[in-house]
Amino acid sequence: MKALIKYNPALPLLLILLALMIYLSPLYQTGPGLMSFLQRAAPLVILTCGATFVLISGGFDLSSGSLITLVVIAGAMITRGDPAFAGLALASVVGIGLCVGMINGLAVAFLKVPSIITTLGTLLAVKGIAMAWSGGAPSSSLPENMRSLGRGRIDDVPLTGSLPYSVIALIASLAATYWLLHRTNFGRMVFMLGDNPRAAALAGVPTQRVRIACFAVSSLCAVLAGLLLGGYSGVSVDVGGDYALQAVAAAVIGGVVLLGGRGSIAGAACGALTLYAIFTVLNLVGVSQPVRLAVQGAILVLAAAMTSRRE
Amino acid sequence: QVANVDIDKEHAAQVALMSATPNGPADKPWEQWFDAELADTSAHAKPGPYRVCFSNASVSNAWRVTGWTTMKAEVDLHPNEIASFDYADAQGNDDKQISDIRSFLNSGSCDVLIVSPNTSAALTPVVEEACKQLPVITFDRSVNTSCPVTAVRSIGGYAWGKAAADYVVANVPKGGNVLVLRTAPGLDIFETRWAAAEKVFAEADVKVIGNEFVGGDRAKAKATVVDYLSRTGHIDAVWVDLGVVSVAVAEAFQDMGLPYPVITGEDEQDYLQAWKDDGFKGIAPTYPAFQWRTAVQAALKVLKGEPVPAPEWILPQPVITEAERDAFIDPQLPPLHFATCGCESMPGYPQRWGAND
Amino acid sequence: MPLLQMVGISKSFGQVEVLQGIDLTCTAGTLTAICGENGAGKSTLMNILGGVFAPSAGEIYIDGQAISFTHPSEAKARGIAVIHQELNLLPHRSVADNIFLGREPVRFGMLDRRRMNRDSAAALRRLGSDIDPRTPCGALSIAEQQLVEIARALTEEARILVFDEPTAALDESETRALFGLIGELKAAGVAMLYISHRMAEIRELADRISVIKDGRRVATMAAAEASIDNVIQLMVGRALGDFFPQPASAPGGESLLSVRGGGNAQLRGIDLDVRSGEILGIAGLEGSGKAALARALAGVDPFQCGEVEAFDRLGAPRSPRQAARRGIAAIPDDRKRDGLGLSQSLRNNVGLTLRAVTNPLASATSGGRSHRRLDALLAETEVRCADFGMPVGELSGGNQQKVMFARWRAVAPRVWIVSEPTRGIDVGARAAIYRMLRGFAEAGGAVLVVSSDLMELIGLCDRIGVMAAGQLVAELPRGTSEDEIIRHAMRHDPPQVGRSQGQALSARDGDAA
Amino acid sequence: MTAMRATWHQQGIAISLTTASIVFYAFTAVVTGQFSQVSFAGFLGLFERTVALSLVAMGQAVVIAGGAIDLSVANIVSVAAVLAAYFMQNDPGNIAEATVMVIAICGSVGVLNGLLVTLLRVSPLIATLGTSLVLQGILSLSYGALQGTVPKAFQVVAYGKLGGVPVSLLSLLTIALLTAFVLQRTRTGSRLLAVGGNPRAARLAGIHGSRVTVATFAFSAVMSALAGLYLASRLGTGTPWIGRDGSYDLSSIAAAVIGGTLLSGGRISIAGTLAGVLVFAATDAIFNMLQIDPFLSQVLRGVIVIAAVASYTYRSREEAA
Ligand SMILES: Nc1ncnc2c1ncn2[C@@H]1O[C@H](COP(=O)(O)OP(=O)(O)OP(=O)(O)O)[C@@H](O)[C@H]1O
Ligand SMILES: Nc1ncnc2c1ncn2[C@@H]1O[C@H](COP(=O)(O)OP(=O)(O)OP(=O)(O)O)[C@@H](O)[C@H]1O
Ligand SMILES: O[C@@H]1[C@H](O)[C@H](O)CO[C@H]1O
Ligand SMILES: [Mg+2]
Ligand SMILES: [Mg+2]
Repeated sequence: MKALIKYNPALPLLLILLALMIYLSPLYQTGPGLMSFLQRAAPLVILTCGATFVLISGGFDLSSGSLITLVVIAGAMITRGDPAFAGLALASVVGIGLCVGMINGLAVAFLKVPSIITTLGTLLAVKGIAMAWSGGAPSSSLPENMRSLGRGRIDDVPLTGSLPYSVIALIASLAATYWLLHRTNFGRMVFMLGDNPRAAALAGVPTQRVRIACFAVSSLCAVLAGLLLGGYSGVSVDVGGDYALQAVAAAVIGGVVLLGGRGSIAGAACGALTLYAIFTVLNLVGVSQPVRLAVQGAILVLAAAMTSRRE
Repeated sequence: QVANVDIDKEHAAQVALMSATPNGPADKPWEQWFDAELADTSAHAKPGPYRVCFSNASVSNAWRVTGWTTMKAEVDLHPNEIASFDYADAQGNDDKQISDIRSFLNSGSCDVLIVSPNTSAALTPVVEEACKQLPVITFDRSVNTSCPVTAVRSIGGYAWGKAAADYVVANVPKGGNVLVLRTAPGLDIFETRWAAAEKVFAEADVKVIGNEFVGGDRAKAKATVVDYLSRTGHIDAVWVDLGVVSVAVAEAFQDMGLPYPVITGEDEQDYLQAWKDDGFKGIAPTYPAFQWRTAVQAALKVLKGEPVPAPEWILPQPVITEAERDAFIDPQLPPLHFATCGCESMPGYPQRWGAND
Repeated sequence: MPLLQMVGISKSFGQVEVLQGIDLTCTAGTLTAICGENGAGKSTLMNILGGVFAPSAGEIYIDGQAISFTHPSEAKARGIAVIHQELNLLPHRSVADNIFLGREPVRFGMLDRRRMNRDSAAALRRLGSDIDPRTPCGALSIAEQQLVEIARALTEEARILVFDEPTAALDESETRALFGLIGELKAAGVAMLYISHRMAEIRELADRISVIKDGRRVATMAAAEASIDNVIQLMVGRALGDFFPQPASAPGGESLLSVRGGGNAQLRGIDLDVRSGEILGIAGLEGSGKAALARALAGVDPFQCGEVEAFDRLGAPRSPRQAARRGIAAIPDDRKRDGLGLSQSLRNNVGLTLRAVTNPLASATSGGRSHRRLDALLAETEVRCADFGMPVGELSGGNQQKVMFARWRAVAPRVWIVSEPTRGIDVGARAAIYRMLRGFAEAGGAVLVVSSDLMELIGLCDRIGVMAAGQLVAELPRGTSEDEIIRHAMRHDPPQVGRSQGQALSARDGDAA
Repeated sequence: MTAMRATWHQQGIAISLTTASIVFYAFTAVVTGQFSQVSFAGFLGLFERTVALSLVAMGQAVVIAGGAIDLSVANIVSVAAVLAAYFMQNDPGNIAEATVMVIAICGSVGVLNGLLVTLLRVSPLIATLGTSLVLQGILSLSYGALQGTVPKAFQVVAYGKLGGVPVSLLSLLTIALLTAFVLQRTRTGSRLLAVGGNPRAARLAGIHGSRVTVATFAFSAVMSALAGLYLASRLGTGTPWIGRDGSYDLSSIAAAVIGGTLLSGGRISIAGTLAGVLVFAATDAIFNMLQIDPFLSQVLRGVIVIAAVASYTYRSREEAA
């Protein structure tokens, strides 16, 4: 148990919550039920994995929630509901995500604006662009083919019964971010950058490029999260909201250290699943909204305290 | 403000109005009103053209977008009467709206002030201040003072909530499970809707299995429905206080391969369309966006010294049932367009409201 | 009765026992030197005395009275002042603010700034320094910051004063001023504890010497009876052979790095060749520009004018990254601040430069091969530790420095720019580092060593360049005496104009940060 | 001359931000022909836009200078406003007691924040996010449970004038001067900056860092409480979302940092913080005058936040993260 906590502080908590979910609801005793849990948690988990790059490099990305909103709106505005334009829309939102990530990264790396401030600025700007583009309410919906990523699934899968596309996207992005952070030279540079940027620069690390890349990864994950969320529930201007802070909280629960240098994708993913499981269990138990918020706050603080105790 | 009025009396009054016949032209519901005094406004009369100022709470949801577009179109209908139309958007912030209004007052460039208050109580002091300088019209939400020349609104939240709740009660089996999805606590417009529905549900033999705030977020709404399905296994009806989330509710059932329950909504195109296509049982009480037109018309009447219904200009509030539904559907219009905009005959319709050409 | 007695002090961090039953006494008016290898536990012991850590076991007595501290403020209240090994200053606050931090004089509830400035200036003058007490500390050089730390301890008027490697960053004249002061304090009856890796200092200052090895006290003796060789033997556990390696057999070969008329904001007219097979030393007083020269060659603050040629390729490296790609290694003088990611593993630190110059998307592990290669490098560089996966911050200073060398060895550089290679490093590790530097040269590399430690330059280098006022003012052959070097270094007046400009610049940097 | 340079060195950011805001504001008013906006009353209106955020931002600046960050300020503002109205219940006799209660309750929330950070060693961002969620829970109860209005007499705080100048502005200035004085001229101030600038150095200098940290959170909470009281007075009541809708959390951080307070701690400028808030108020007013689409104005505001900070960070040699 101790070793487990050391390896991943969120894991025990997650297991307890999953057990509670399974105990409380007949749905989660089935394969498809659990798959639907993963489907709904996927956007937060993916976003958290992306945010982890920025967090480990020592920064914050508060703009990802707004970017989710912009992605959903852009998807609707570009396609105007026509499936034929889905490819164009997909390419565009990836482009938009890269742009936002680059702007965040450039402002932090070259203008030396602290990332909290930079991404607060882009949070406002990106949300503003989404709203201005749609005029406050998007004039069309997302075409079915774009929605299928967040909504569709493969049926008759052995073991789990069904396999939502979201879950496939989740696994793919976990694998990709894990590889990038823990298996490549780039990943090692990210850790060093968060630990001691000066030392990294003097050792030949292209710190500015690495930093920009971290923001780009975070933004691309936000784009994917946006596609999944938009696909799951359709276009709306309220989607996205407080996702950025939730991702930070999830990462911290998963043992990522704010201000950089330490953390892991496995931890971040567990942290995000834990956070989402907390939401789900509180729903299942049926506590009222005020109590639920309070419990969320308390668990967040306790989980973070547990993590810091570890050191 | 729900707490400051006699709820039962207000409730009864609204219910009575729903079956009453309004005054004014039946084909222009935005010009109609229910039995109120027509107030003399000659004291405010002055020669045109007029400088109209509008302090808006926000354009934070689709209903307000439809309304705001309609309002601008209405302004364009009066090129000779309106010299200028100054606009300030408080972005949902009471404190900013107070500053915005004071800045209008200070500018001296307004002949009349239209206010769509963000929070009733909070805007009361500054509206009182404004009333001392110029005629004020409020619409949508109101303020807790009678100083504005008139407060434009439709019949009200109680009637809205009751209409949908009555339909739910009539269409679910005895002891059926009802899930309630709400937007946010503390906004009178939503609180009244729920207050009425709560009463209806309490008196009928249905079980409210949950009462959740989803903040107008479809993803949250959909996930909440799935959570409730997994908890209770069966839902007979979902009552919402805001129509934007209704389609997400329907999708939740669709995705889980379950039969649709009764799903209430509003007069948004996508809800009406889904209701038609998916064939669930539904109802769309409306909170007509055409009141944004009425506010401008009221302002002009006041400045011209023409009588207006006062202290409240109560507009009709149709409830769309399955029988009337298809007449409100126009696939050209954007999914989040509100059908009761009263804008069909305005110039630029439907492109100006975002229709695909 | 001794003023201070520490009895049976033990301390462990988690599982690691750092101190085991240490006894130490100190009498008023005497100086006790504490010797030991890097990581022996010297600073930990002093931190316990200063109230920074609570001991796991043991007692402290002052005037025979048992005391225990839970916070440094309590130690201060008992008249204990510690000059810590690491600088602990607030970069944005003035020298005076730093000196009086936590015990500011007040008048009518307001800070008495005038008195703070006056007293700070006075304390600094006693150390032979004329730093303006209103300067923000971030604008000072490391040596000046060290003087501020010492001045702070002095103004505390403590009865027990601890010096933890106070001279590591100081130059000759500053060190002399400090030693003069220590004499005065002795006369005034202050009890002092003094930690240094410089044996000459110990011999000069100490009344008694305590040697700590692996967290245990192995000996305490009167300084008069101790021989340095004996102390070293006790510290290291074996006799050291020749401290400095043999010089180059043949004088330098082809020039691997050559500068003609190099200059920038801090340097003027630098003409320099670093040749294959030789170790070139650079000496100079504080502010002479010797560190600036190292930064320029390493591409950190590159030359703005002049011609630089490295490996027959024209042009100076414009950034550390370019330098790294061109085979120029740079070991910074402050390894904690500029060199290491302290919470990263040894392997991560060692692999850093190699990774930085190869494809970022390439595998960092290549199926374990990369690990084996890094481990081999660490072993070759004689890094001693429990596990190459542990955080580098848990290593002793000497081992951390070896990690820096291992990092650069991974990219097989031809030119080494090494700043203060043995600052704060014990005698054993020091000898190993000297051997390593000589080894680089013998393998055909060109090594440039910038150091404030003249003995080190004289013992190690084949040639010594002397900097003053941003210029290279002399080039002296092997065998030059200390006096000769100092004579050249002092020949030019300190660069007053350049200095104040430099300060203004860095003050602005500090602001913007 | 040197005095001028020293002032510029210390307050350069504050001076340039204030000048820029006022010049742009006046320029826009004149160009758009809205001359009344550059009258005495017009400027007072502009400055009144800053009161609530200035209070919160000063508290935030102190927390930031102390090396932490406070995300709970917005909900504390709401709690204060709601409680003020609830305790006063439209009775002038309750004003004093209610004010004290509100400040005490919010102050204890601040102390709680501080204890979570120091005792449980939770990162400030997470700790205050946590308390913020708890407060939000309480606030969503408050709509039904904690209703009330403030008496007319209390509205003097927001609407009263003294010699033609709003009482609120005078109080704000007094509080700002006091805060700046304490920060610059007392031991308290120097301890705060020490803990924020280098906690280890502060501890070694004998300073009890935890006490300082707890105090900064308490101060920030009290400033948010004052903002809540002011808003209750201005709105005549307390609404549960007034703090969140005003986005006081992120705005206060932005204002403090724009004004030259160091995000990593150790340096603060109260004048700069007020100037940072003025930038926001002026942009609001300017966008209104120019009738810029509110969504577009949000985009511009985002750009201004980044540009304002970049205008002095871009020369820095230190890496930002
Ligand atoms: N806070 C800490 N946590 C864990 N280990 C520590 C801590 N501080 C010191 N150590 C370990 O304790 C041992 C003794 O360290 P200390 O700093 O006392 O050595 P030292 O004798 O002063 O060495 P040096 O000559 O390099 O200054 C080292 O192995 C060090 O890694
Ligand atoms: N980043 C900088 N920007 C501007 N001027 C600087 C900077 N760093 C140092 N200086 C100034 O340049 C001159 C040379 O500084 P440098 O650090 O090279 O001195 P040094 O004697 O070589 O140092 P050391 O004590 O490390 O041996 C000094 O006057 C110093 O104040
Ligand atoms: O006041 C309006 C209406 O109630 C609408 O139904 C939804 O949005 C609110 O802002
Ligand atoms: Mg030491
Ligand atoms: Mg130097």
